[in-house]
Amino acid sequence: MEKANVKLLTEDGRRIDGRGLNELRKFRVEAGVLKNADGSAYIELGRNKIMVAVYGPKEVHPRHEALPDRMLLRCRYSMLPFSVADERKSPSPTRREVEISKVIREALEPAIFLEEYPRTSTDVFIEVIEADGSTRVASITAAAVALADAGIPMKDLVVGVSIGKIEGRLAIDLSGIEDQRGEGDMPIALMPRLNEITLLQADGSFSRDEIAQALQMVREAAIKLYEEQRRALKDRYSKLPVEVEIT
Amino acid sequence: MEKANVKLLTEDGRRIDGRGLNELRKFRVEAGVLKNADGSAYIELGRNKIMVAVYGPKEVHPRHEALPDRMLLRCRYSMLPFSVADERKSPSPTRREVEISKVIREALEPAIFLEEYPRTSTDVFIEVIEADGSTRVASITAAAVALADAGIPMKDLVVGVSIGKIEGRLAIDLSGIEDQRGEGDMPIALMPRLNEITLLQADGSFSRDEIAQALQMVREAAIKLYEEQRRALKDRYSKLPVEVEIT
Amino acid sequence: MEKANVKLLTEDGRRIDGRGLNELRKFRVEAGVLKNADGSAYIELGRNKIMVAVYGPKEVHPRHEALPDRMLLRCRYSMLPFSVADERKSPSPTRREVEISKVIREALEPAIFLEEYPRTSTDVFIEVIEADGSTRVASITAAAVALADAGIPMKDLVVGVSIGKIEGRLAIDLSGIEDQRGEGDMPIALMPRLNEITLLQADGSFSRDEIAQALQMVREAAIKLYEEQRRALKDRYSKLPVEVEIT
Amino acid sequence: MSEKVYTIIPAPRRETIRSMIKRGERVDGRGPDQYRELKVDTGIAGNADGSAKVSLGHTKVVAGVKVSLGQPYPDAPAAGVLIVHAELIPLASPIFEPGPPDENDVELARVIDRGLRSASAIKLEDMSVIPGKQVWRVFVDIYPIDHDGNFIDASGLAAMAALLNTRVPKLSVTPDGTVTRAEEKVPLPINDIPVFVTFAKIGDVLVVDPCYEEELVMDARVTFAITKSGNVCAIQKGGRGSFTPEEILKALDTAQRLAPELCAQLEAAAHRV
Amino acid sequence: MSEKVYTIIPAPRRETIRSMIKRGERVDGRGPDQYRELKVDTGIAGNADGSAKVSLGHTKVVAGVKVSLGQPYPDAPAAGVLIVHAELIPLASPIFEPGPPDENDVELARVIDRGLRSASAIKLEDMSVIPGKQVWRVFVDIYPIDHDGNFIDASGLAAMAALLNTRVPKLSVTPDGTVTRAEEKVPLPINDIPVFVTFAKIGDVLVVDPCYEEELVMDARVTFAITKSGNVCAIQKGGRGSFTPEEILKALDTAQRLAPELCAQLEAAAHRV
Amino acid sequence: MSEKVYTIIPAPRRETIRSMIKRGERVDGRGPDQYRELKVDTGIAGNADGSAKVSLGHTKVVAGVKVSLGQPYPDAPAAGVLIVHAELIPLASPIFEPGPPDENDVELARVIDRGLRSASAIKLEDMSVIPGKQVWRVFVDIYPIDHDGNFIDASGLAAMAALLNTRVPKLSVTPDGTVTRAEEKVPLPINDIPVFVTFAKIGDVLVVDPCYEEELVMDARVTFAITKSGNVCAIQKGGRGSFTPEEILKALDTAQRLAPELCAQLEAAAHRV
Repeated sequence: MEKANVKLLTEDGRRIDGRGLNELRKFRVEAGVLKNADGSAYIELGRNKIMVAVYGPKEVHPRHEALPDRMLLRCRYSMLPFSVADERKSPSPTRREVEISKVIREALEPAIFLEEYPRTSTDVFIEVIEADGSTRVASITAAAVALADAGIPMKDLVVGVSIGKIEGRLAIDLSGIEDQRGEGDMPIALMPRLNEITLLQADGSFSRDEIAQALQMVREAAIKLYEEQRRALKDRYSKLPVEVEIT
Repeated sequence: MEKANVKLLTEDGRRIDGRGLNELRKFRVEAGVLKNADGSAYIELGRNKIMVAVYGPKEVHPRHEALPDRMLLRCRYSMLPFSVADERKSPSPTRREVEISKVIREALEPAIFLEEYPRTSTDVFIEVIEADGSTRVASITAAAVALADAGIPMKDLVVGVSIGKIEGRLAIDLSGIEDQRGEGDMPIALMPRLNEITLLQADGSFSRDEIAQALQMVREAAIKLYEEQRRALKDRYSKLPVEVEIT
Repeated sequence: MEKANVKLLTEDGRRIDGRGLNELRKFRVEAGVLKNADGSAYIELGRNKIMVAVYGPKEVHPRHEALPDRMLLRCRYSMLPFSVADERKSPSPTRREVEISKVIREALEPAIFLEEYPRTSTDVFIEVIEADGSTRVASITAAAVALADAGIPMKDLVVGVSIGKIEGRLAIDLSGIEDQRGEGDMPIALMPRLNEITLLQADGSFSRDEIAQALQMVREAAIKLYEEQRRALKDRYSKLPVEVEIT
Repeated sequence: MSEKVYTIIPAPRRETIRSMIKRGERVDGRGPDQYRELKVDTGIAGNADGSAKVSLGHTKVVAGVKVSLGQPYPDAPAAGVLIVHAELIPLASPIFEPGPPDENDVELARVIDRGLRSASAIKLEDMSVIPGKQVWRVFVDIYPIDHDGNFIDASGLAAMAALLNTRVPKLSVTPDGTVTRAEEKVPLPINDIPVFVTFAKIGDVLVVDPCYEEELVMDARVTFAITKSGNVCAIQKGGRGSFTPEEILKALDTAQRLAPELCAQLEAAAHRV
Repeated sequence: MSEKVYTIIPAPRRETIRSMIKRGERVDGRGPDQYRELKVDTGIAGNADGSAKVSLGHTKVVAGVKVSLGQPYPDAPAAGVLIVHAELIPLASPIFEPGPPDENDVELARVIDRGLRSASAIKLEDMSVIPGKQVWRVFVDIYPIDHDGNFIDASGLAAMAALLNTRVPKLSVTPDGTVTRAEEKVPLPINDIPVFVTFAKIGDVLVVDPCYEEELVMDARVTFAITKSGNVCAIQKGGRGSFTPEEILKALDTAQRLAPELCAQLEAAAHRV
Repeated sequence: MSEKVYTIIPAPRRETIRSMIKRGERVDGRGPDQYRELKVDTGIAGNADGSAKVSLGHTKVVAGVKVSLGQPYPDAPAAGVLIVHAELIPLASPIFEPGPPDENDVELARVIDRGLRSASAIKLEDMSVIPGKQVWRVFVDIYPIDHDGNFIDASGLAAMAALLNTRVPKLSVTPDGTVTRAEEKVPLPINDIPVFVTFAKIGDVLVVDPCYEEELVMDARVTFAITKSGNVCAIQKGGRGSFTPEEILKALDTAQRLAPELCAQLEAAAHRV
């Protein structure tokens, strides 16, 4: 992936795919798309396609992992071998997937009333079918819907949005190529009604002011995704079941 | 292993090792050949040499695997690293060995009164010392004897026989070279008295009529192996213990 | 590591580092150097630097490993990836480390009143920070101190000393280069007051007389290390806690 | 080495299903020889070189193909390489557990692999670039996303649909061995379109394309892979029960009768692209 | 995939600590924005090419660097390779279990790796020997030896100190590609010295550099890696709680204020060699 | 890292055996210094390049050798490679569990390896084909099939018997480095025939070649590998007990007395081929 002479931003502030700096890619969320799972959701964000299933709350297995005072949340983020742009990804979990599974779990936990179901567990399984940047935040957006679909009691939904730096400017919702060739990536998740940040990571180089600005920009984008989450959940209860088209 | 110009069948219907199409290789089965195992058997079929040990019925370990209504049968088929013709085989289980362990187990289960020993397990360990084609079916023939030797209650013995297609003709009991260079392989196991098929696999290309014919040919060969199984078990109880010579 | 023309012994019986055949390298032992561990010790022997932590006696986890009549001792010897002279060592346990963990455990067990704490376990963790030959015996010397520091009841301390053969002569406490290029290595551990051998390994070539002589030479060296062990334990109780300098 | 202990079905429900089957009825109203509706979507994963999603009733499987240049196997230096991988991920069912592939994953992948290979579904001998050095390596990855029985057939159909959907760059090789990829993409050299047809034996009755509840109560199963010509290119018996020779042959007759329609649907889906 | 269930702290002790924090007090007497004493020893492991031991109060971490010649990554053929590995070994704490790296080990290593990489702490592009063929590969291994909280900062500081302490043989390459190692050793091409500053959120209070007991009762944590210029080169939030945007920015202000002193101590330790 | 918890022997049986031993009696009627009957069959595995089955009473071990051409170790570019692998498979005893090699497997293989290597049983320096590029790699695989104690000796004897039984193709190398295999096969360059002699310490008594019940009640064990010249080429102490120096030397005397006969039997078996 040589950092070739691709300009990520035109002179009038348009990105490679024509978006403005503050603009999300096209997105779509569906809830209740799987029959077996207790809750499920599917998200498309640009070319990203991600499926999430939630099983729980249920008895913890193995039993000694049960927590006396709250639900045990487990999360597995994984990319299908053919979901990536380059060579086939090995099916065994990479270190990247292990870390992302952890931070997604910790991005979802603040929104769940974990103490309402002590000694139970809930599993969140995330499979990326097609990846084009910002998969972890898109996964969080879908996972929150799947949790709600499973009837897990929640304080708020969680919305994930990435923000990055391309050609020195902050830009919302990095695509794959922007992530690779840009100067920084900051995935953020927040509870939109409470305005609390539940995931925050960064690499690259950001000044204090850029971070302050990023937190603001992300909030605006999150509201749009939040509305789509709510629409998906509402539709879920009006027309059962949802047959998702992976298009 | 290039598919070189080796003729697997002479014009008068003789195979590379001189056998007719309907002819088994030389075989020998011995029961009760190991001291520690609850039941054991050794088989030679042509150059194949296979040792089987049975431990059980016994308490299930780990306990949560126990089944409330029947015995848990476990089976491990494995080839010693020096048992194969080419390069040393790695000692860790290959995908082939994992699958064969499963189909052997499922070939033995129909013959066992599993429900007579609920909450117990029986382990079948199969080690191939020398391999020359048709090891999975030879393993089944020996494993059935080892189970009987262990006193596991059985409806019938199980006999395994392979049938294949060489130069367009069906042939019983494929050798290693016939398996590699032939046009198809169909390992079959059956309960000889009940005439019920407990293992059936195939690759290659077979017409409906060939399959019908194969099922018939296999039955005849199975009877011969069945007689050897019974002889081995009878001898086992007349002269204790059997010291097996691996020749 | 070609066995080049390095003379390991000068004509007047001096070794590469100037020592005599019967001479230990400089050594230092400290007890109680870690805050979290129930007992701990640090040893420097020549360039070797080794840290040992002991946790126990405590409940066995997983519980089914508990022994009804005695304490379960567990031991893990491991070399940090940068502790070795050549290429970085992979962090996963090598077969060498697995074996050494076992023989160290069996070198310590004879000195412990295991039966005084049935159904408990004690863990000994050994990390080699810098290695220069004879790490397993130096580990034992430190581990015995760490066990005593943890208050585990012991019949005697255990002292480890290696002896080897360089240029046909027996030499105490092999350094890395002497181990690699010498003609034999014999790691020994003993309980110095009881004069009982608790670890004995060898490779190379030794006559009966050489072994008899080695057992004698080792005992003399062990007494010196034993005095250092006792000093370390005594200091431990006079000035708490010890801040170890890894120099 | 031990069987996966599947969810136990309550005894009364078990008996209900078994007596329905005995009367020739099935839980979802089908006849014994009736296959569920097959739905095939192709090109569903844009980073794959070929992909498909197959639905058999509620059973849903995605398969993706990645091709890359690499070394041939030493025993077939002038042939492409086909590698089939399947993983029964816990997203698809509460009975699947996370972790490395177990015997069920391995069996599934190997059965599909044998069916594709025996039928020469892809002409691997046409996928060598520089014999002994560089060949196309074709990875087929199969993942269920919702499990309502008969994963073998759904997986086999999804794998074949993804292969039919696959496009690879056209290559040119100069005499000195330099390989150039053209912009133009071409399909894989498809030789046959095997389809998989599975039967569950429940009591004395064989039913085709079992749903999940039928699998929970079945005694045994048998799968046939059938080529376009109607020949059998793979068989796999599974389960703790047995079959009479007559049952095998009867099931095979049904499989041969159903196969052409399944194959036609795969071809139709491929042409919809 | 599930969190490691850490030692449970007794409820009364938990409440004590949380109410102390609420009052602006800490278990070890520090103020909320007060970092523990940092102690850096370098060159502690003679077989390593660089090494350091860092103490933050009772927390102790050793890090070692090994460099070797090897192949570059295909996507960066003219750059050295940096590999960071960390392992929370059971020697350091009863809460660490033996076994292959779990999510905590992986997260720790990856956060340190991101901080070093984003800051270009080492100019990897200056560590290519024969582009596409041979480059320096730099392995940083991080091992705690005593755990009293805030492993991320201690690990990051130890890693950076070990890198500053590292010396590699000077190389010369002849036109035909023969590589010769000189006796002379030179430091790594250090470009920046990022330091890590972590905060625990306990109730509504943020405290810097949490000790172990504070970690047991904290709701969430956030780490900033800060370059010499004061920019942020990595952030990592952890834990089951959340932060308001204001909390994040307030913590960042503190981190930026503390960073220069930590960086200066690393540089001082490097010069003591 | 923890010992394998072997089958517990009932306390009364334990006491019986220990008091018998005290009186100089053994469960199978042998004297303390009496080795069980050794039986060696060679060439038992036709696909191996060398193989043997060894019986020591009811203890039975098979060993097989595979040789192949491959790369030397970097630190010994002009020497063949010897790799010893042993696996205590559950077929041989209810106390062995399936799974990856544990500490007992590893110790067994490494002790045999050290004995063979220290004695230069094979002249590895004569097994280089093209120095630095191609050497013979010799894999010795050891598998018990019935366990009645003293696996170390049986395994060592089986390994050595299999090596003595091994034949490799004669090679010729042209000046340009082409390697040709002749039809003719030749033995390995055998230099010495080390044998292994193990003692169990039970109370204050040492018994040679312990059977399984003796191993269950023993305090410690010690193994000597003895070369043809009577020198010791490997020692391994095991178990939770200790030895006095006098006990070690006394055992060694016995080992040296027994070794020539064991060695002679290996040679006789080799010549029977």
